[in-house]
Amino acid sequence: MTSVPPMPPQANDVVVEVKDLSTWFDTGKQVIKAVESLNLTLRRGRTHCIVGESGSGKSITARSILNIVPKPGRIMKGQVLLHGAGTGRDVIDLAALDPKGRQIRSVRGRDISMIFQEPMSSLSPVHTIGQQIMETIQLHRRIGKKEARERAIEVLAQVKIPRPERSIDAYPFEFSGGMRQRAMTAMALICEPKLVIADEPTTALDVTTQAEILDLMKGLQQRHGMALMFITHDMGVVAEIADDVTVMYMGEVVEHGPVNDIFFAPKHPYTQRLLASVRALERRSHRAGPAPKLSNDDAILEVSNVSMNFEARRRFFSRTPKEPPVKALDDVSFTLKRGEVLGIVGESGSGKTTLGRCVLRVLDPSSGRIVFKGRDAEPVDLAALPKSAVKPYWRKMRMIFQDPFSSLNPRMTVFQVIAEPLLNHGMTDRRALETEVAGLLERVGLPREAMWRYPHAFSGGQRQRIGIARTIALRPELIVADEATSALDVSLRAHMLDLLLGLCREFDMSFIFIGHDIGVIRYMCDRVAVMHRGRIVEIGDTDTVCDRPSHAYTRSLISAIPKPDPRLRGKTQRIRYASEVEG
Amino acid sequence: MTTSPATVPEAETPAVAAVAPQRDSASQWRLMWWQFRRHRLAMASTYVLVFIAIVGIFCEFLAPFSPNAFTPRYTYAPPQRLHFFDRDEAGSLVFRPYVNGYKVTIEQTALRRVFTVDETVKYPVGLFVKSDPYPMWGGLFTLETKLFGPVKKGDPMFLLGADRLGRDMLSRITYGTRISMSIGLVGVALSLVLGIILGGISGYKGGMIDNVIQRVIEFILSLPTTPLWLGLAAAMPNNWPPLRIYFAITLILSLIGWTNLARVIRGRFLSLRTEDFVTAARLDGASEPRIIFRHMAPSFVSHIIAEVSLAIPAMILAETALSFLGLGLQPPIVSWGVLLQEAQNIRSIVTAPWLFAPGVAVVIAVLALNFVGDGLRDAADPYRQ
Amino acid sequence: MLGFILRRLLWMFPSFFAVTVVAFVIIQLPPGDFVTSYAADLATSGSPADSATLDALRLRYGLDQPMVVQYFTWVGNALKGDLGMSFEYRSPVSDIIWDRLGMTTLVAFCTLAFVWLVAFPVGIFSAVRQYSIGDYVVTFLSFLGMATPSFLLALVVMYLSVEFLGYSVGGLFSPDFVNAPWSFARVIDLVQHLWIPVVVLGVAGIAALVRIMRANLLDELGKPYVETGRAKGLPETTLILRYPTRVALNPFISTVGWVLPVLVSGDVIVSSVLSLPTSGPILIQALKTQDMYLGGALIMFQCVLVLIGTLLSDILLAFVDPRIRYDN
Amino acid sequence: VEYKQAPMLDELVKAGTLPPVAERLPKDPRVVTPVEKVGKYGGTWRSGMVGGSDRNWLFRMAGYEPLLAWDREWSGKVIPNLAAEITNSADAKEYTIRLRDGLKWSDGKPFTSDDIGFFINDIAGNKELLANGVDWLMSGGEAGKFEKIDDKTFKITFKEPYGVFPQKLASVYGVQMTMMAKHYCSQFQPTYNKDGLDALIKEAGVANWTELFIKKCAVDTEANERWQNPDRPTMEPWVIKDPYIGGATLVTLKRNPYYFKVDPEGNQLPYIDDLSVSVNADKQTLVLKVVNGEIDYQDRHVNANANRAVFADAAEKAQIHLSDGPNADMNTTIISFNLTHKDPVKHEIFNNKDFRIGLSYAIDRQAIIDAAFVGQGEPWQAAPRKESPYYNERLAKQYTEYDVAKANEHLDKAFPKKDSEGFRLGPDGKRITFNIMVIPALGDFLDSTQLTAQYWQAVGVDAKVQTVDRTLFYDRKDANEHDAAVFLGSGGMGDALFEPTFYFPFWNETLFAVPWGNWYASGGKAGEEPSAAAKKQMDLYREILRSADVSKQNELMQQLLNIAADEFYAIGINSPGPLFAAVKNNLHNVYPRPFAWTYPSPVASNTEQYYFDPPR
Ligand SMILES: Nc1ncnc2c1ncn2[C@@H]1O[C@H](COP(=O)(O)OP(=O)(O)OP(=O)(O)O)[C@@H](O)[C@H]1O
Ligand SMILES: Nc1ncnc2c1ncn2[C@@H]1O[C@H](COP(=O)(O)OP(=O)(O)OP(=O)(O)O)[C@@H](O)[C@H]1O
Ligand SMILES: [Mg+2]
Ligand SMILES: [Mg+2]
Repeated sequence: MTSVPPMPPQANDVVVEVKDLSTWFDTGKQVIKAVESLNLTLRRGRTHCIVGESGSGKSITARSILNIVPKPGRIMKGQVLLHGAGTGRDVIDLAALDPKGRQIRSVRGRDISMIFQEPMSSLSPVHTIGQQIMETIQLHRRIGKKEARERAIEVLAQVKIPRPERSIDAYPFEFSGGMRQRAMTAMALICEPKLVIADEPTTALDVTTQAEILDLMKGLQQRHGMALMFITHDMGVVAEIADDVTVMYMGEVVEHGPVNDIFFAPKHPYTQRLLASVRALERRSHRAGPAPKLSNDDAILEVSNVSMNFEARRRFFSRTPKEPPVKALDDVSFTLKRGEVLGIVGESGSGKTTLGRCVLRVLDPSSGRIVFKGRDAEPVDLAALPKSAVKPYWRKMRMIFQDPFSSLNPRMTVFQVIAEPLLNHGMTDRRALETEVAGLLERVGLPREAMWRYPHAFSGGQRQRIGIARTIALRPELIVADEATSALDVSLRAHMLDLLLGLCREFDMSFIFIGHDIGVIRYMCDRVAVMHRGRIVEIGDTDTVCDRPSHAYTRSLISAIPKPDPRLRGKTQRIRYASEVEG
Repeated sequence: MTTSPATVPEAETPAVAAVAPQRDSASQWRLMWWQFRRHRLAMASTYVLVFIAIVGIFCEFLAPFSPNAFTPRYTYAPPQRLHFFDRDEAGSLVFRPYVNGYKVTIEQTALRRVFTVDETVKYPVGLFVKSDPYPMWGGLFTLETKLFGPVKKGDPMFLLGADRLGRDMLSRITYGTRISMSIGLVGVALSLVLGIILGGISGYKGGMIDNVIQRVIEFILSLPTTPLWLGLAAAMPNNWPPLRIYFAITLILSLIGWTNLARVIRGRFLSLRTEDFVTAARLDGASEPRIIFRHMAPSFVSHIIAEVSLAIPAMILAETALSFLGLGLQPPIVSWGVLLQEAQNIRSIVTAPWLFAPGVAVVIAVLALNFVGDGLRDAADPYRQ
Repeated sequence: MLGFILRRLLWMFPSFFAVTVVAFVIIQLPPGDFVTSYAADLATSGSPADSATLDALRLRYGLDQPMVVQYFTWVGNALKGDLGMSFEYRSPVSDIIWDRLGMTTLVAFCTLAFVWLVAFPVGIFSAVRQYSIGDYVVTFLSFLGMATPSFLLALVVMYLSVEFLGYSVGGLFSPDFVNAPWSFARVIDLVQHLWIPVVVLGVAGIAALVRIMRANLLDELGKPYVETGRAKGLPETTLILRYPTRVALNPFISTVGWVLPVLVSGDVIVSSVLSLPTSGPILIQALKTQDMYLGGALIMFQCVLVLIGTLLSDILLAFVDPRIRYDN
Repeated sequence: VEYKQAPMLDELVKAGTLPPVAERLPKDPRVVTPVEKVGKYGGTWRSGMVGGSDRNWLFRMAGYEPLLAWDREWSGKVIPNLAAEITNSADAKEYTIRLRDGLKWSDGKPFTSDDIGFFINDIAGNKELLANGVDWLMSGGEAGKFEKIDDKTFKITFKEPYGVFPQKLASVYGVQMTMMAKHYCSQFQPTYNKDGLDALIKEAGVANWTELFIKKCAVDTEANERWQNPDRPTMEPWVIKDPYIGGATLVTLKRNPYYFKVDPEGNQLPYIDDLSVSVNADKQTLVLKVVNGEIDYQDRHVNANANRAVFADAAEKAQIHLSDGPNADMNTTIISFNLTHKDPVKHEIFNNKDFRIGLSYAIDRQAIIDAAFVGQGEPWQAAPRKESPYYNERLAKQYTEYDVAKANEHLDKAFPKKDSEGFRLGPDGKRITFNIMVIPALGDFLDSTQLTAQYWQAVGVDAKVQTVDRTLFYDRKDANEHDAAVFLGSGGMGDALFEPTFYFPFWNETLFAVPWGNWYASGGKAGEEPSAAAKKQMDLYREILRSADVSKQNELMQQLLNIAADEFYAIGINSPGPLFAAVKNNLHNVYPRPFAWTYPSPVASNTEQYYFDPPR
């Protein structure tokens, strides 16, 4: 682990300068000022972190820099100056260029590249990962196909995709959320651009992988003097890597400065609140209180010896022998008691989502038992039920999806999305539905009016909250929350967690809480299970697992957690888990 | 930090509200309507469609003559110009619509009537003119007034020309509207419903059901249409009245028509059913039809709309093709297809192009349907809201 | 995948059987039989035949036998490669159809190529430039093309080519080359004549394809992955061709298999009007005169084309859309 | 006389592959007087067919070489053709025929009495090949007996008198007798070729010898096979080169070097070298071909009145003119009520003569003529034309004026009661309603029928037009299931004698009483017994066929037609106007022939003397 001394700012170091940028969405009935009079300077070899509440315009800022604002958005005024572009080291104003013109195209991907926030939808579903990565480099470098492929495999390895030679020919839908995100990262880094804009690039990653990715970026920064604009909600990450920090709120910059100033002398109330939440998340939630006495016989869910394989996709007419199936789950067993919050952490691609989906029988496990005992009901083995018989249980068990965007029907308004489960379970009166939906939206911190908009018109965090609202609408007995708060800024995250916990206690709900943010797990969970390569390697009380981990993998995981304190940067010792790199 | 789980930090609410300002809680339909109204061509087309519908519904009243009334003197008469203003006795212009008469001579070797406009003869044209009594809506009641026509019963008026028997094209097209539009709409609606249901089930369920439905589709598709039409139409009981034959033909057309759609929809369903939002809908407890229709189908409405706006002319034309084969609709029933079929000979192409006016009607109807389709599509498209 | 193809191939047998039954039934559907139509033909040309002669004809053609017997004789012989005799032409069906089927395939392929070459670019243009003047023009023209019955168009095009180009009318060859052996000059002559049927047959197809392409593409254009491509710095054209177009093509691919048979059957009426030496005109003729072995063979051939076409498109679909799996 | 030949043959003669022209021609060739003048050799006659069984156009171009032929004017006289002379016994039972001397088939082999004998004995008399024999060769139910006198003379003897036999020989049917070259066709008959036949059957891929025979030699004059075998020797001016088989799109014929006719200057006919006939799938294509100047002579398929305007406009560019000839048809539209209807009520209604008369008066024929026939023709019932020797004014003109008052008077006499909508009620108290069955694909009579139905509606008779495919039409009328049916009236000139379809129940084409027609045709074995009046007519007709005396034939025919006038079987609309042919301006010697089938036009007006000047 190397610690990088921040480069001192120099005048000629400026890569991109954003001046007085305003991006508005004119929907015909109203004007949404997503970004307003924003100023930003990104320098060579420095990392600029952008934090801010969900929906404050971070992603739109990022897009504005590349001049790819989605319709009906428009850059209303301001400049995005790229320094040292081309041979003449000229300054060009990207905002003034024709968004489809040649000039800006040569900048995109080569000088400035971007990692999008939602990795699933940002990859073409019908092209292999390899094709999409290779394209970028072939586009900007004179390079042969074979060489490009080698390069792509190399980058995939760098972003810690296991077996890159094989994964390069996989399709996005065969990747786990974290793997997709890393593929996006690979795509952005392959050309070694001057500036990388990373929009929450580690939300779907476990801390160890996240650490690797951050290391990778730092390495590149050192070698090529790459500038990094890093949008994140994770103050730990900020503390870990940021040189400068900008805090956004409601489309405007409310505060910016070197990282230490922001952490230790926050001026704006939002920043102060943010840091307070970070500190709150260091501890166990006050609302969790002493864990209620849970007796073993009141288990709501008993999972025993569940395995799940994905058949390897066979190539067309390929003569190579059939590849072994991917063992996504390997003999997993655990018990969830009523009212308990079980955290599941683990490496990206270790089978967490798969486990969650198997529990709900969205996926069919290959073997094992999943016994669910509803309130006032006989226990049933979900794994043995025919597919059609599972449906009634979905009222009691619900799921928050990992990728909020793809789980929201793009053609339904938020109202329709949230009302859907209510409607299907007997609530038909429109007025009542409206009140109910409005109530739910308020609980997750969205205005009542949001219900008339379509999902695509929200920011990533807003969408995630819509997903949460839908899930809690029915007051289920069990919720599988798959990275439920990863896209939320810390202050909001704390609230969301409190909301979930409150519900947990109020209605005696149980949670399976999938995450990789140990802080969140610690805050939220009664017990934690650690997954690695489809197995549960360790399970126990949160405190025990976090403070005295027994399995080597768990230890490496805990050690990789970034501390939200810039002073500690580089001081903690990361432990590497040996089998992790075997690839 | 607040303690209630149901509330959110104070600062939060205004923030979001500011980014997403007030929007009145109009229903989604209203929103779509607003959106739709912005699409000017779609709005114009809606009026055109409404007009066509009115023509179809009130064709007896709107057509100046009976579609089968013939005037030997005016075979292949070209369209007359409608003059709105006339000079009265004092020589000043007054609003008094009229058409000029024709001088008719017969050309010997060519055996045709040659029409020259006779400026001196004026046949006044008026609104709500008297006519021979005619049955309205299949004899529900009898009327003796036409919306417009020559003021004096029996005067010639061929605004769109006359056909080979001296029948008024305008009246024939007007009557044809009813049959053609209904055959198109009914047929398309039928095949659409079949296509979505069966294609949806096939793609959504997969497995055995899919296999069976696919084989059935394959089978129906492999029946060559022309021979099948010939066979079925010829096998229709011979004593059926034309109207019953017409319904049977609609049915036949749509029973064949659904398969294409079903195949395409199945393809979309196959790729859609793994999407998270479909899984989410299932977890929400939505019933299968609801998932198919409410959640998945809208994702390819544009495809469906495109298909439908293509299917309607196809239906109208299929009926024409039937007429070409000597099957289809029979006189005295008049449809656009029948009219076009009658016009499809060299004689009409060379000497009587106005006989293709029904084709213009088809194009207008189809264009209007399409633009309305576009408008609907856009209105339903969340990315444009 | 091979297993899937094998399974699909097996499925084709029952389908084929059903198809032969239907082909047979279709020909039998209209009242009367070949002899009736022959009698009608004689009568209308002025020399009616008496009923004894007609009965003798029925006997000769085996039309007096029960339907089922006729069917099995037919299928049995067909499997042996004997497609039977054409009553009308009084010669073996196989002598009549092969040449024609060859020409049919040629015309169909050229039409297909033409349709795709025109429709895809135009469709893409129309989607990318949605609501531009160009889009409206394309839309209008497509619908004009679609709303014109193809046989009418055939007539008009033929008339215009006569009137303004002085072409010889109908067919695929000028009279000098019709019965000539193949030579370079004959190929040139063929090409000169081929464009009329190709254009006429293609117009409606193009129109439809343009509309569908436009609609499908519009759905894809807003997707985030398009933006990713843009962020990579892909030129707009490459971007659109490589990504959304690729996805928008899926529905086509799922139907590509039957474009051919549809063209073949669509050509029936047009080729009659244009007097092409394809299978269309003789199929109509055979159906009208109830020349059942000839008609049956043609229908059967067409059905088989569809069966093969569907198989092809299923395989293609699995090939181009990785999300569709056939293994489970 | 010194005979001359086409230049294209000179070389062959020089090379020795062809004997000199004098040896190829008979000693007494038939001398054909040209219509205009002696022509020039060369050129290709281009025309067109529609569909795969349009063989009768080939017949009409080049397929008429009977023993005796009609004269060009179709005055009813027959003139020697292949035969040089015919004599008959007084009782018209025995005919002696002498052939021209030295006739040769197109392959150079002689044409003799044996060929005629072969046809009469081995083909017409072969029950395996023709179970019912050949109708026109029979009298008194038995075929005539053939007796060879020498190579060029033979005798045919009938059981009963057969006065119209020479006319039959000259009609299209007579061609059958001169189609069979014994030296060629006998190899396909078991009688002559027992051993080699199986091999031939196998080679041809047919099932048995009859099929083989038909395939090779085409027993029927109207069979496709006649134009499918280039090897078959013929006596016709052109012989088939590219045959008219299934896939063909162009049929060609080339000159027959042994053709037996010359012009007055001794030039061997035909003048024109080749025929080139395209096979089209649609009539309109052919129309366009004419417009495009790709057709030298064509009447069939293109001579609808509607096309006149098109051709008139294209005349200059295409270098064509229209040549009008009288139409032998007597009516465009004959509506026959089924007088033998199975339903007793309809039977009663249709048999009510007042009903039929009333309906006839109700039609404004002139208006229909103006609208549907561009003013061509004259109001006419089902009756022979004015030009016909059998013209009968009463039958032709009765009840043809448009008089609604008279119509109602007659209808009131028949069925006075009406319902609330003004429609007349039948004897059962129900509205009189019936379908008029019509084949839309044929002729112009769909329009005229439709207009007629409109007039009938106007006098309170609920008539509906029902268009049906022609097979269905035949199916139904053969099953006697129609109410009323429409057809055109052929046989309006001299041929009225052979085709009295609408004058009395002659056969199953007599749409007003199919079962009666069957009764007559089968000699009382099938069908239904007709009315007394019809029986009387049948007797008269039998009498006509026996008589060899033309004036007697005429007189008997008048009696028959008078009965038809009394009975008023069917309602006609109008006699058709002239028909035209589109003719290239450089094609000469075209005679404005009558259009008929019995007199196959234009070939019966000697197409072999058509010539091009200047040649194309
Ligand atoms: N297409 C659109 N139409 C209308 N409003 C939009 C659209 N896209 C984004 N917005 C609005 O713009 C604002 C800024 O969105 P942005 O995506 O930049 O937020 P963000 O800061 O990235 O939030 P998060 O951290 O949740 O991702 C949000 O309020 C969102 O509702
Ligand atoms: N549809 C699929 N086909 C094939 N393999 C799959 C499929 N879905 C998931 N996998 C594989 O299964 C393994 C587990 O995936 P899963 O989505 O459960 O991971 P995860 O623990 O949720 O990871 P992350 O934290 O990155 O979301 C991964 O290796 C992935 O590649
Ligand atoms: Mg964002
Ligand atoms: Mg996951």
